Amino acid sequence: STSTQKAAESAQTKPAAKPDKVTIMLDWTPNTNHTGLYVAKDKGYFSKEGLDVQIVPPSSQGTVEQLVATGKADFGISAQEQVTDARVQGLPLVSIATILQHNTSGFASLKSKNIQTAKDFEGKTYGGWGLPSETETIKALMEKEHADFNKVKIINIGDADPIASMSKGSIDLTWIFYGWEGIQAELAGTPLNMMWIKDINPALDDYTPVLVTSEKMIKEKPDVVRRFTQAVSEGYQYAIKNPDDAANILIKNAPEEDQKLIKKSQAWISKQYQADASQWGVQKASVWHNYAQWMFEHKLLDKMIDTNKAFTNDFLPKA
Amino acid sequence: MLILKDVSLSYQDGGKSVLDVLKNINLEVETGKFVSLIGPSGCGKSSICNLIAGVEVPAQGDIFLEGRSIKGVPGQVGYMPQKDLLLPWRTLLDNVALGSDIRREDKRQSREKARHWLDRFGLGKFAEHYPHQLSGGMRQRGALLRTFLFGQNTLILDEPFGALDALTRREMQEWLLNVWSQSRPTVVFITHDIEEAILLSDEVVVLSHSPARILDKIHVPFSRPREQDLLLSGGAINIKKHLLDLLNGKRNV
Amino acid sequence: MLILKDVSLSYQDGGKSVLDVLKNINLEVETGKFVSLIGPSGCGKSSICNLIAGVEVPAQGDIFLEGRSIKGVPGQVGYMPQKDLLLPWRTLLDNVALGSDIRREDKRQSREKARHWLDRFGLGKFAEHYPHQLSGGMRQRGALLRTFLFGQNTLILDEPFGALDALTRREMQEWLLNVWSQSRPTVVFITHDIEEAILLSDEVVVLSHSPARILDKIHVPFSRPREQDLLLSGGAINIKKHLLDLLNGKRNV
Amino acid sequence: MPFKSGRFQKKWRDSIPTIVFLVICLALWQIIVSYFKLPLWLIPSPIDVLKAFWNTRELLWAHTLTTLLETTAGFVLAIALGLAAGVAMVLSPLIKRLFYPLLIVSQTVPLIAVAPLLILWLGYGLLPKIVTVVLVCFFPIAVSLIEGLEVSDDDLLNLLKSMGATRWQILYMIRWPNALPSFFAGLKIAATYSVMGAVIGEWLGASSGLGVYLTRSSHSFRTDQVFAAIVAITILSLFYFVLIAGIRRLALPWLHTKED
Amino acid sequence: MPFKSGRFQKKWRDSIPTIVFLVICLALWQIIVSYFKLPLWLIPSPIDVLKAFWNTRELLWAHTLTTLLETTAGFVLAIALGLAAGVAMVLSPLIKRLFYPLLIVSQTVPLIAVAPLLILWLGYGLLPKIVTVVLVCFFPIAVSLIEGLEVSDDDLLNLLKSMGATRWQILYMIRWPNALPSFFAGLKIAATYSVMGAVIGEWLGASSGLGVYLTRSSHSFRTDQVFAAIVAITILSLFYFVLIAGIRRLALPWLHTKED
Ligand SMILES: Nc1ncnc2c1ncn2[C@@H]1O[C@H](COP(=O)(O)OP(=O)(O)OP(=O)(O)O)[C@@H](O)[C@H]1O
Ligand SMILES: Nc1ncnc2c1ncn2[C@@H]1O[C@H](COP(=O)(O)OP(=O)(O)OP(=O)(O)O)[C@@H](O)[C@H]1O
Ligand SMILES: Cc1ncc(C[n+]2csc(CCO)c2C)c(N)n1
Ligand SMILES: [Mg+2]
Ligand SMILES: [Mg+2]
Repeated sequence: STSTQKAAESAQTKPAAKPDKVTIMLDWTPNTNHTGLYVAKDKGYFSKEGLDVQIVPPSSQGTVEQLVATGKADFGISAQEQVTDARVQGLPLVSIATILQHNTSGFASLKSKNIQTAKDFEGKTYGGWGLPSETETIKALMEKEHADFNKVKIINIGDADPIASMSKGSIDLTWIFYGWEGIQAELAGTPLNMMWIKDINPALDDYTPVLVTSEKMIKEKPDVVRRFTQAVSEGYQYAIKNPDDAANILIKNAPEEDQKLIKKSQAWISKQYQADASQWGVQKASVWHNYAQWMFEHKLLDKMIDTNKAFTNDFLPKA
Repeated sequence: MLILKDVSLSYQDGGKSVLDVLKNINLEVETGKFVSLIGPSGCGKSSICNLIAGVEVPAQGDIFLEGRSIKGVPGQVGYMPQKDLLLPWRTLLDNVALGSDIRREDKRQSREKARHWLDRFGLGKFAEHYPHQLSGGMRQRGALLRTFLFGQNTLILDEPFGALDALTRREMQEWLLNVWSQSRPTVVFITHDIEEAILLSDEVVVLSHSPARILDKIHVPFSRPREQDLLLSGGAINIKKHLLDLLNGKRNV
Repeated sequence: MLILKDVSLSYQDGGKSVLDVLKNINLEVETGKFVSLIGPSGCGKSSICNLIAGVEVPAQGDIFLEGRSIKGVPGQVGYMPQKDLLLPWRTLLDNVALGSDIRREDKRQSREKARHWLDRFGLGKFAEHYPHQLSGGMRQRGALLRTFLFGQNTLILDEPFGALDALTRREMQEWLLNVWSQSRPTVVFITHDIEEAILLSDEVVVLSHSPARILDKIHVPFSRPREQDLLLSGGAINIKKHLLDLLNGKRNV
Repeated sequence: MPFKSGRFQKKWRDSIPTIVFLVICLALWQIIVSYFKLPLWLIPSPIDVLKAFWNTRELLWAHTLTTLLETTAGFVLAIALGLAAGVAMVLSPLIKRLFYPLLIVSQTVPLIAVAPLLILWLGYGLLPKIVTVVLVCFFPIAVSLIEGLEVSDDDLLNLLKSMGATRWQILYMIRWPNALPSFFAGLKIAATYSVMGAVIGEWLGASSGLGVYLTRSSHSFRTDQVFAAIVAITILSLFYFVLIAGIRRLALPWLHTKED
Repeated sequence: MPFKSGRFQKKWRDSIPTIVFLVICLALWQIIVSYFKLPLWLIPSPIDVLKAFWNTRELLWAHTLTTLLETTAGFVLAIALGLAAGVAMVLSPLIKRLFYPLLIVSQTVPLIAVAPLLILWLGYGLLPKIVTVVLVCFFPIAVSLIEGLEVSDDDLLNLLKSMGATRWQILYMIRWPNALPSFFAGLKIAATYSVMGAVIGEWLGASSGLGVYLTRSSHSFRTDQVFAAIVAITILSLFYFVLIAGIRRLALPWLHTKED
């Protein structure tokens, strides 16, 4: 069982004199995007690496990027869009691993609305999260199909339940993570039309969410970053192999949440973590570059950034 | 006819014991008569006024006005409390016209009337002042005028002239006698000034120390209209002496 | 020696015109003397008290106590205002001991002293009552006791006996004469009762209608200790007549 | 006239220390930010904020108008409801017993918890924002009013009763003027919160308004714009606050003849 | 003793209509939800909420303890600060002129806007939650207190002045007791908001507390649990409210000898 396993593992490694305390701030409420982290904590992967990790959920989407940039949190979960935006504004953020190899998000709408292409967005109400990347993406998409962006009503829906908002008819479409909101819609028996981001344009198949830290961490405590990434990687690999068990660990750590949802979501998402990649977490320079380039071309970025500074694969375990 | 029948009143004394204030008070005031109440401080005079005004309810007994019980029924008599109680947010003029406002009478008319009377009371200049800008005697006159303009057939006046100097007091007494003789309301009048009681009343009721009982009721036989000189007459001096003795506890009844 | 020198006071009359209340008042009160002020209602007696007590500042002139200017300096004299002004959140006992609290004296001791005096004033039973549970006369006696226990060498008493019946009033007068003759404070005493003024004072100061001027200062020559009977003497009756005439405006000075 | 301008001058003179103090604070802030070269995204300097304010002035103005509309509507509604509730509860003890607990309970519900539900029920129009403003403002108004209406001088109440005044007359002749200071204290609290209420409402779901400007700026790491938004919100709130203070002066003349 | 139990019984009898009313409301809610078969995500029925409450009772209790701790610490701190600010401002007009405007301005800043800054400065321990509680509670307390301290009977103030009382003595002998009713009105408002403040603080970033329970439930679409959380928050707030009301009774004996 877990306890004997733990004992065995800690016997193997050197008795860490004093574990390094690190914190990681999530991007949202704990969900199956984060399973690996909880597995790593629960299974003792962190302590094996001599780390004492505190996982801090922000309860709502917020300000991870600033916190990581200032060093208030050592690590964080963010997304490529935000990291790109943040770096444009000068935040010294670096992505050290991608949790999902492909973008599992997309524009969702009720089947009954029959929204198939960006052209259909005209006259509709979009409920978003208040991110600049959303409006920009939608704008770019629609311009490509010669649709009039001004005919879309953009609304911030903040913390409201997007699926319920659509069922109620307050909004027509929204941007969801299929692994969470999409699965919920399945469970609720609400058939959705998904316009996957990655299908719209290969350049948009960006990494989301990603594991980030600050340039300062990398410079001053590369060892901690390495050990951390190591353990997280192990955690996600466990989750890939044992979706059911991993789901239970998440449930244990977020007992307030819907178990059925977590189970079903985990079963779906475990297959997506590594997907077609050689290794969990690796990021391709092209993905980073293409996305930024596309944004810049559509005048969504003020200036082009050196995307190679925005991410690194250096801390992933050597295969 | 105003009748207090076997009226008793007591207060919960800070939650501990019971404080008897009035015990079996029986009092009859004929309609149109002027009756003064005198008695030692704290004996329960103001309490009697509160009972008649209907803002307090006796523990026992009943109160009748013209045959109807007015126990606990406010609004039947004109009442001038011992504290002047002008409303701090109303000017003197508006305070004096309060009764008309309560009766929803025409504002302009009531203000005109109030202003007329304020002039007569020598307060015309102060009509637009708020109470905190007035002297003690001015406030008291304002309160009296308010009660008078409220215009009931029964008036309960609790020490209306306490804060007035001798001269103003005499003027006010004369004014009161004058308006009283014109419309003949029933008046229950509280005073500490025995001469005042004699000068104004048809009857003076003397109350004992707390719990108050009625020590004596003295008929004042002088004919009206009365002048201040009356107080120098032998009859008045006799009554005065009798009252003083009663208050001093020298005379038993 | 308490000296008011050329003191004037006026109020902004509701923002419109200026209301002159006092005009060039000159008054000297020798230390240890008992001086009464009388005058028509609203003439400015309370205003004079406020000035001496330091809670108001004269527009002109100055006020000296024992040679030092006390213009606008509160806390130099014991002051009993016309309204009783007991603190609603303090029991009678605590109200009476207010002065000791302000001077940060020992609580237990001051309460003992206050209780002793309340007993003497016939208020012992009401020590734990809040002001709204007391009669008008009781509150006034409480306020007087508070001023007295505050224990200053100069006392300003603004109508201290206005709400008392004849008997209690006489008792209080006797008490006042008694404590005064023991410690001989300087007293400025306001009253509407001319007899009271004659009985108690060394000097009676008569004020005119507003704006107040001093009409006359009358020396009261009777020896002390004085008894109530003194008022029946020819000298007293003369003084009384003189004062009445002054107030009635019949006599020019 | 000379009297009035005198008072005006006095007001000015009185506020000099405040202004000096504020200027010193701002200067200090500017110096610290410049000296330590703090990055813009962490904390902008006052000049950065001013620039952001100026650069986005048209946008900001458009958003401000939305918020102004929501706040005004909500505030007026909250006052009306607060008055109605206060008066009803003081006139009828039964109503008070039934609804006062509910009033309290309703306030303990955290806005951010019901906000998503509100949106779900009311949609994304103006309505939910006005409702949040009302929710935020109603309670301080109603509670202060009720407390004020209830603490009245017993003697005055008895006097009016003795004059046969109806409950309603006692209410508006005694309780109401007596409650005004407390009522205005409540209004001041409500005024300060009103704009915040609208911003929360917008943060829940909106397409325009200062809350939207705020979240968008925050999510694109434009801390200077975030501060500009905060400044705008503050100015707006102060506007309401000053308005209330002014009305208070007019509504309580008997206190002001004392204070002058 | 019989007197006390009599009052207790009276209290009970007085609250019967409230309880009946509440039960009717709940029943109506249940019936409407059942009758129209409203989906859980839109609005759960009271029974659903009760079930959610019961099923997660241990979890809820653990979270409640965290929130309780934060709220209590913050509330106590807010009272202390409110008192200090109120007293300082009444004693010194200069302090008032300098800080009162700032106090107002500080309140107009929407919490959700500064929240990120708060964490940035204070980390995500207990501290930022306590600070949000203080921010939410301090203002109503301070404003009510200041308003209460300032509106005092001029005659009483003059009396104490004439007795040579120091400013400080005038403060605690006259202004303070006179301000108590208003102060308690402020405390009541603060008490109702206190738990909400903690929940907002938790929403910024926390691993335990009712706010965490709330968002997790909301983000995993458990509307029944959202309502259970709201109920828990409400109960907690009412606890504070009742506490304050009780203390008020003890602190204002001169009003209660009147009311009884
Ligand atoms: N705050 C104020 N504002 C304006 N006028 C005032 C103010 N206080 C007093 N007055 C005016 O000053 C005059 C004198 O008042 P004061 O109280 O001194 O009279 P008084 O002699 O004590 O009268 P009384 O015997 O009736 O008590 C009055 O005309 C009064 O209206
Ligand atoms: N609310 C109350 N609670 C308790 N006791 C009270 C209350 N009101 C009055 N009393 C008591 O009732 C008694 C009578 O008071 P009342 O005011 O009737 O006296 P009074 O005859 O008018 O005296 P005065 O001449 O001094 O005005 C007093 O002993 C007083 O303490
Ligand atoms: C499970 C999960 N659900 C919703 C969000 C909120 N969110 C923030 S940005 C964005 C759009 C895609 O970038 C969405 C859906 C999240 N972070 N994780
Ligand atoms: Mg009386
Ligand atoms: Mg006077």
